[in-house]
Amino acid sequence: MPRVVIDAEICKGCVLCVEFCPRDALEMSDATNSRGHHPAVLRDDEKCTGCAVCALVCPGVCIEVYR
Amino acid sequence: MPRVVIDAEICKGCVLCVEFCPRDALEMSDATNSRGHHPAVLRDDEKCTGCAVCALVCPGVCIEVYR
Amino acid sequence: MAEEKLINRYPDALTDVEMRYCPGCTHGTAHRLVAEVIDELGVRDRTVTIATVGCSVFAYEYFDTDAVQAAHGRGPAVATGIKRVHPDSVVFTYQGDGDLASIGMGEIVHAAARGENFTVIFINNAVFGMTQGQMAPTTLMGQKTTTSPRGRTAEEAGWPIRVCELLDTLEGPAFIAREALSTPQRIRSAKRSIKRAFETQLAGRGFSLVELLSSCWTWWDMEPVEAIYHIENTMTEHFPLRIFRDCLTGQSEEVDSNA
Amino acid sequence: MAEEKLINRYPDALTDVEMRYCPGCTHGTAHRLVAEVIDELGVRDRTVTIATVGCSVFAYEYFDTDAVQAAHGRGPAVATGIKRVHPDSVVFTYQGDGDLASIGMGEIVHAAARGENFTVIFINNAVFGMTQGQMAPTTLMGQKTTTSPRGRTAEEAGWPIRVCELLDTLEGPAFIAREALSTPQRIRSAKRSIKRAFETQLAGRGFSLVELLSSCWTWWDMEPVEAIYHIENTMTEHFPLRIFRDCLTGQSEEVDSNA
Amino acid sequence: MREELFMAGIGGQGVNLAGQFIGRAGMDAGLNVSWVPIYSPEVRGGSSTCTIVLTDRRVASPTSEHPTSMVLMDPTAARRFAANLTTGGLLVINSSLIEETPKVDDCRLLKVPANDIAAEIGNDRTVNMALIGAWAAGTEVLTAEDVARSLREMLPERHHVHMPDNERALERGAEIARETR
Amino acid sequence: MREELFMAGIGGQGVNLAGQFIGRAGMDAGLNVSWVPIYSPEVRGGSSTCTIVLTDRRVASPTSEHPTSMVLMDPTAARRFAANLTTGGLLVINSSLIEETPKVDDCRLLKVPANDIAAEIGNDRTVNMALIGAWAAGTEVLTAEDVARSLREMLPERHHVHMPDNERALERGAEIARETR
Amino acid sequence: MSETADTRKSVFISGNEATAEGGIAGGCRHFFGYPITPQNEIPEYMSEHLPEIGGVYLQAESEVAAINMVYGAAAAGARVMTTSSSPGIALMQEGLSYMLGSELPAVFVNMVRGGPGLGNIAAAQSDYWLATRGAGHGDGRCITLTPYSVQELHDFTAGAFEIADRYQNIVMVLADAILATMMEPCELIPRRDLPLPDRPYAVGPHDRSERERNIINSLWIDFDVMEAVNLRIEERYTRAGEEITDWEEFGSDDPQIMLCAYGISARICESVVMRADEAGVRLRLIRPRTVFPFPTEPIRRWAERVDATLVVELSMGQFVEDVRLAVEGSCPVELLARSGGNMPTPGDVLQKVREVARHVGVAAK
Amino acid sequence: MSETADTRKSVFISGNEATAEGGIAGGCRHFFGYPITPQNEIPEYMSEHLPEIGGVYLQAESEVAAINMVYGAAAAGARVMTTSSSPGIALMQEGLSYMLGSELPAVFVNMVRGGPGLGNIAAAQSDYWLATRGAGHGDGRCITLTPYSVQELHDFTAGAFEIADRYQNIVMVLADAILATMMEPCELIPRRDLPLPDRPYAVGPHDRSERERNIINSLWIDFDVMEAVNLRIEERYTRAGEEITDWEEFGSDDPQIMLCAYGISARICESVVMRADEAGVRLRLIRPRTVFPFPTEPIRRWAERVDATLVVELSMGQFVEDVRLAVEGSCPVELLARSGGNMPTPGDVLQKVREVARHVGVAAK
Ligand SMILES: Cc1ncc(C[n+]2csc(CCOP(=O)(O)OP(=O)(O)O)c2C)c(N)n1
Ligand SMILES: Cc1ncc(C[n+]2csc(CCOP(=O)(O)OP(=O)(O)O)c2C)c(N)n1
Ligand code: SF4
Ligand code: SF4
Ligand code: SF4
Ligand code: SF4
Ligand code: SF4
Ligand code: SF4
Ligand SMILES: [Mg+2]
Ligand SMILES: [Mg+2]
Repeated sequence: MPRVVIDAEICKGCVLCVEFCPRDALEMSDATNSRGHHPAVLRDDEKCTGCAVCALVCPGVCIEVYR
Repeated sequence: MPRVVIDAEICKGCVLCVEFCPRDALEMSDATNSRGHHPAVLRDDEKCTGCAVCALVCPGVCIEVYR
Repeated sequence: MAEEKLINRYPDALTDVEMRYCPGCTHGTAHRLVAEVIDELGVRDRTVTIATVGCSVFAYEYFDTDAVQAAHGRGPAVATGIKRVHPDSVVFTYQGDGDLASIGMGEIVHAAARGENFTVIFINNAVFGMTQGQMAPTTLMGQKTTTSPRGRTAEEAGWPIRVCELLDTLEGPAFIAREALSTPQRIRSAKRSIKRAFETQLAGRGFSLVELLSSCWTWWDMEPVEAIYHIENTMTEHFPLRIFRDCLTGQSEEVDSNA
Repeated sequence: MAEEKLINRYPDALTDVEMRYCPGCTHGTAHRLVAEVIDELGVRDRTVTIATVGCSVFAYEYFDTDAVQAAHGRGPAVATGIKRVHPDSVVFTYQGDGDLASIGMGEIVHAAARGENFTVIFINNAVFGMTQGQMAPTTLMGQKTTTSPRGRTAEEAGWPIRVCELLDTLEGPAFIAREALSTPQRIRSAKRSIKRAFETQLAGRGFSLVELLSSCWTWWDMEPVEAIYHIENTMTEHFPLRIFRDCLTGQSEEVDSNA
Repeated sequence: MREELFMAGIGGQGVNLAGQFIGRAGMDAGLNVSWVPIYSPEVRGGSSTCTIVLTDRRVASPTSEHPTSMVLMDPTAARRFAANLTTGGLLVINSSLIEETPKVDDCRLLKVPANDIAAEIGNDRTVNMALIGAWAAGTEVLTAEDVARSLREMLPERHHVHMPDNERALERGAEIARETR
Repeated sequence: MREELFMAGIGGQGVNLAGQFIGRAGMDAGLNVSWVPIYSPEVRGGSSTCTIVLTDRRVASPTSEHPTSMVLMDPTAARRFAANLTTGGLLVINSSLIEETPKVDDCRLLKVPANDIAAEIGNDRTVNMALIGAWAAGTEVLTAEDVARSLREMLPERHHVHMPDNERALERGAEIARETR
Repeated sequence: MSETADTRKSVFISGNEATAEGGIAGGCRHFFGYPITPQNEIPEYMSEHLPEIGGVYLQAESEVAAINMVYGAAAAGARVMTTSSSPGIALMQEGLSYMLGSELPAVFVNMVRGGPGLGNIAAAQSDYWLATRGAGHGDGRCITLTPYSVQELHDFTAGAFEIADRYQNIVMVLADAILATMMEPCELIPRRDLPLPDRPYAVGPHDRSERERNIINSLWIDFDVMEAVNLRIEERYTRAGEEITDWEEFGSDDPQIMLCAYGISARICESVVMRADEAGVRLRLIRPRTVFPFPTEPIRRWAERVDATLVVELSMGQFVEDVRLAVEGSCPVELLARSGGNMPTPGDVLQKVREVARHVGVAAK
Repeated sequence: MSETADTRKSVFISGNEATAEGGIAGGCRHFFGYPITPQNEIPEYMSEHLPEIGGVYLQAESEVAAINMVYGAAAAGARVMTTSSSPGIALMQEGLSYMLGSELPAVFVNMVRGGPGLGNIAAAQSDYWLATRGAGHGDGRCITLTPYSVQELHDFTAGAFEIADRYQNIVMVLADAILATMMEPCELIPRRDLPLPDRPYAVGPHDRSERERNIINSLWIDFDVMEAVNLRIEERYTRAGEEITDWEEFGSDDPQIMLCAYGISARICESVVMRADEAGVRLRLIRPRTVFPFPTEPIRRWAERVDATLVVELSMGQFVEDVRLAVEGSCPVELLARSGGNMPTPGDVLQKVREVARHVGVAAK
């Protein structure tokens, strides 16, 4: 099953991946990483198609997409 | 009668006026001025129409045209 | 079911140094695209990055290539020096709008006119990011910046410069395109142009430049996502997206963002 | 028969200092045209001439106006400084192709982009005259100069820059024209454009520039008359004569040299 | 009298602003004062530190080798800077974020759960106020009221709605200092 | 031995080139030499001067306050410079153009009708040669042949057709010097 | 360079803002500049405030353009200034030389940062030569003021315009990244409409029918004319030396060691003098407030009475040369040099004082 | 800096051409420059000859571009040079600072002309500070060679490349308009294919698979790293002082007055020494052939033995400061300064010698 791995330590919580995920599969976590950012997380495994749009728009280069 | 007055001391002998006079009324003098240039002179009073083309093309600003 | 496969490898041409950009700043996106292109063309080991002065000043830490840090605006002159010594190196400058279009206008125009065989990645975010958000030569009319606190007016500061259009009047450039780092489609298109630009260089055809409309939400005083829509909806109006020149195809065309 | 009348008065706006140009150098013609325009517009007493660096460096001695001698290439910046202090002054820069298009590229583009309200007289003679005939950014392909002894090649030095076309991509300029100081007709046309440029400034409409294709027979290694035909027959091929923009008429048109 | 206060935290925690309030308050109290920031190259994020000198003589050097007091707002700051405190100095730490109390011999330690206080007050931006409230009461160079007054002077009118929150935070910090004494 | 030769004329008269020939000839004759031009700002026209030092010691200063010899090619040069000649020095003037002989006390004067000589030879460009021929014979620092040899070395092959004319002019100048002595 | 305190308003303000407001108080109504850290607040302040009072703020496309706009505005008779930091000032060198050659007044501020090259944005004093020996090619020099506090940044900048006018020369205010960004109380000189002094040389204004035309120029083909310009400028520098040389002294009246330092280093040295007892050495600090003209005399005078001189500067040894030129061998001169953003602490300086004392046989604790 | 004479060809050549050919002999294969009088023959010569031998001549759009092309080429490991005159060198100041900060070698030639501003195109020595104290912002300095003849222009330029390599620093050849345009006999160093020294730091060449990536940079956020760069550079200067300081002495072995001059002024002073009898004063000329590093020791040594020192320079007093720093009060130092293209004649200097003699009580005719 397609899935994405987001490096929560490096993610700066910019929300771009969440905004552009065509399946609305991502959301921002309430947790803070050590730099004080709320990282993005996969909200719904089921929805993700592994289209990698999230990785495409991520300026932090912190998303890996597996398919 | 139209005529042109060329300041022989300032004329640098570039020949432009001679070249562009539509009536072929000018020529270069054999004499040299104090800077060593051969100035232009009116060769043929009769021909000059006072059109001032010579003055128009003269880079030395040394031609006066009377009409 | 097939093996699970990582479909977006972290580019070889990027080091693992974490980029210092603001969250959501599209400088990061631009870096990734350039690195991917370098990987795809297999030229990392002969690439020289020219880092310039702006938020991307540390580009020499991020790109895993040889690199030179150039004085503000002088990247194209430095690139010229390098290329004239090593014509086989793959050289690109990475310049902001302050760097390229303000202080560096002379150098970019002349490198383009000479048809120097290197590639320029031009990040147009309509503002001086690094120095805290002053007006740039590409700042839009009415835009508020820290040095146009009442919004840019023609009377005080004139009109924004369109760099691609300006360079397109020269005979030297072989590839010129303007792309936007806004939507996923635009980003894909941007990568195609970046690749094209590097290919132009590899083919020895001369000067290539890709302008990337980029975000600086920090100084635009917006949220990161809002800034992306600002690029897409507002910036592109003044800065139309277009492949102005492509010596390899001989074409000039509107950017097709759905391809 | 009517009284005999002097029909071409020596311009008030020229001093009686003899110009130091080579015989037949069209710098002299350009000076006279500008001076005549200043006379006709009656603005001599509020005109400031910006002499730049090139054969015309002594322009401050020739024009009977206030004058500032500017560093090489920086005339437009100096003019900007003056105009921002005295908006009612009539300011013009007089710049060669080395001055304006080589070292001064940044300043001219930005002054134009800002739409600074002054006039530029741009003498394009395709060579650095004053410094003994080196290649200029406007030197034609194949042209021999003292620094392109085998003729200009694209490989070594790229292609000549067309300044008017380049500036015409900006929103700031209000008047842009290219004329030639070759035949009597062309010279008349040049004067019309110079006058238009000053009128544009007087109307407060912003940046105006007249490029004048000019001769430098000394470094072209020709006779003065031959050089005039070189302008007419060869230079105009690469540098088409045109009124690129005229904010007062809203027109862009081919130069009509017979009008 | 010469108080050298060093403050450190991460960008966005309001370290510099808090320092400026103290500087201004010092000035209004008739002291000679200076405030010196040290920025990190990152536009956003990164560490943020400043030094405030308050004295009745010349300020002279505006930087400090061994500050007489410190306000440290996050674990990194605590780790990096605490040891520089002068012997017998006052160390104010944000115990909400700094779990491991830095070991500094011979100092007066004030642990202020500043984030908790701010949360209690319901205003995230009062974290720094709780800390400097404690600092003020701890050093007695200025009072919490002095700082509040400078806040009122320096903040633009539109931020005055936050004054009650700020004052509460200052006061809570000051209380902790008094209790600890 | 130290000869300081000053030459002056108007642009285009070949002053500088003639000076260079002398410098080169001096070098070939085993002397220490220098040649220093002074340009005027005009590209064409304007005055043109140079100083040549020929010596068997160090050249040291390559300029000259009171030249030991002078070659002056036009009336302006004669008017402006002649008085600088050192006492007892050699003054060579182009008498074809300089009508009014400059009054210089205690000097050896050589009047060379250089333009006339050149006209005679039928080669306008030999004017300077006639003058330096006279200078050479007048000073005896070099011979006219030395100068002719340096000419041959320095001129591009394609100009060698003019060598006979040049040599005739040099010789005519030298003759005048010998006659005058 | 000072105003009576009672006409002033005291504020807690950064060095950059104090400088900008100082410019306005000094009559500056035209500002041309290009952003560079650590002085960005100055152009920002000017862009906010100058239009309010009928002035002009214009962001130049580069420092090269900025200096030439300043040149134009000065030629036109304006009170004009620009501000920058090290690399930007380096780019202005040709233009500065033109202004000096054309004998035009203007005020420049250099908030020095670490160098060479892009360096960093920390405090440094390594543009001392650039300020005092620089100004591009030729013999012209910048009159150079060295404030050491926010108050002095404000006062010196305001006062610089009058000095520039008096000597028809550039005045350079030389400070550093710490002074630029630090905040201190500052009594502001009230803004006023300063009438422009008569500038008969200026192009543009006045009625041409009542005067000869004006030419601003630095091209002098005639050697004697060019030399006369240089002599005239030199003569002004001599006069400035007599009239505006400025320094402050602090410490023992019977010192064993003289400290010399300017700007931010002088503040560190003040702390050292206040702690002189710790080293058991009597210290006196001579702190130039102008470094061109340089306070040669007081330094020389004290040099003849002390056992040694210690120079403290944030560069590898620039300012120390002027001190040596003043001391001329009257006593040993030693140097404590730090760079790259590093600064000696008062403790470091005290340590060095002990060392110097040892070298010259002065007893120290 | 010298070759055995027998391998050389003697020609009668101008200073500009000798400089250009010196560059080629020194291994220069890349030249970037922008025309400016009085050194136009250098780029012209290079445009003619470099392509013949596989080199690159490129006319930059400005001096600012030229220095940055030089920077790029040096970063890429080339032997590279540029030449200019005063205003052009002023424009290169930021770039010079970058090169010094990045520790890259290159050779610069400044054929100094009259200043400030556009000045004129006559000989001057008023860029002494620009060369020795300049190089823009920060502490970096140019190693500065001062030839005084066409032969030395040739030899020093050729030798400059090796010096630049040895100290990874810019070498500036400082001459003037007269040396540039005058002709003298010159023994040319034969052109050879000089192998480039290994440049492990260079970008572009070498196989990346066999090395770490190379970064050329002058940005150092960390204070200690930046300070370490400055200390490293300073250490090289100290080493250069020991290894390459160069000067020539001429005249009496028991002098009463020491003359100090460099370049064209030193030639005038040579004439003066040759005519010393006229003044009845024993003279010795110390002529630095490097001014950074400066021959402090010999000057100091003689200063302790003479009654006075006379400095002759074509500027208002720049070089004299280095002499004073060397002399450190051991004897009075006087200055004969001319400018704007004017030069003192040997007679003028002799007159001044008499004056100085009178000031210090030395009998003179
Ligand atoms: C000569 C010089 N002038 C000014 C600066 C200051 N400076 C650094 S970055 C910058 C502008 C950066 O803007 P831009 O190129 O648009 O890059 P961005 O940060 O927006 O990506 C300026 C003016 C400098 N470093 N050097
Ligand atoms: C900073 C600087 N660089 C170079 C020069 C030398 N220089 C004087 S004029 C000139 C070029 C002139 O060419 P152009 O502008 O085309 O004028 P023209 O003489 O052809 O009319 C140059 C390079 C200078 N004076 N200043
Ligand atoms: S891979 Fe596609 S669907 Fe999955 S999270 Fe990313 S953007 Fe959404
Ligand atoms: S786009 Fe990247 S950096 Fe931004 S929130 Fe998503 S994962 Fe984080
Ligand atoms: S006025 Fe006309 S016709 Fe007469 S000479 Fe001049 S050009 Fe010829
Ligand atoms: S055009 Fe003028 S300068 Fe030329 S020859 Fe005729 S009159 Fe003389
Ligand atoms: S300031 Fe702007 S350009 Fe710079 S990193 Fe932040 S968002 Fe990006
Ligand atoms: S050199 Fe050329 S441009 Fe200059 S005056 Fe002579 S002809 Fe005219
Ligand atoms: Mg930008
Ligand atoms: Mg030209």
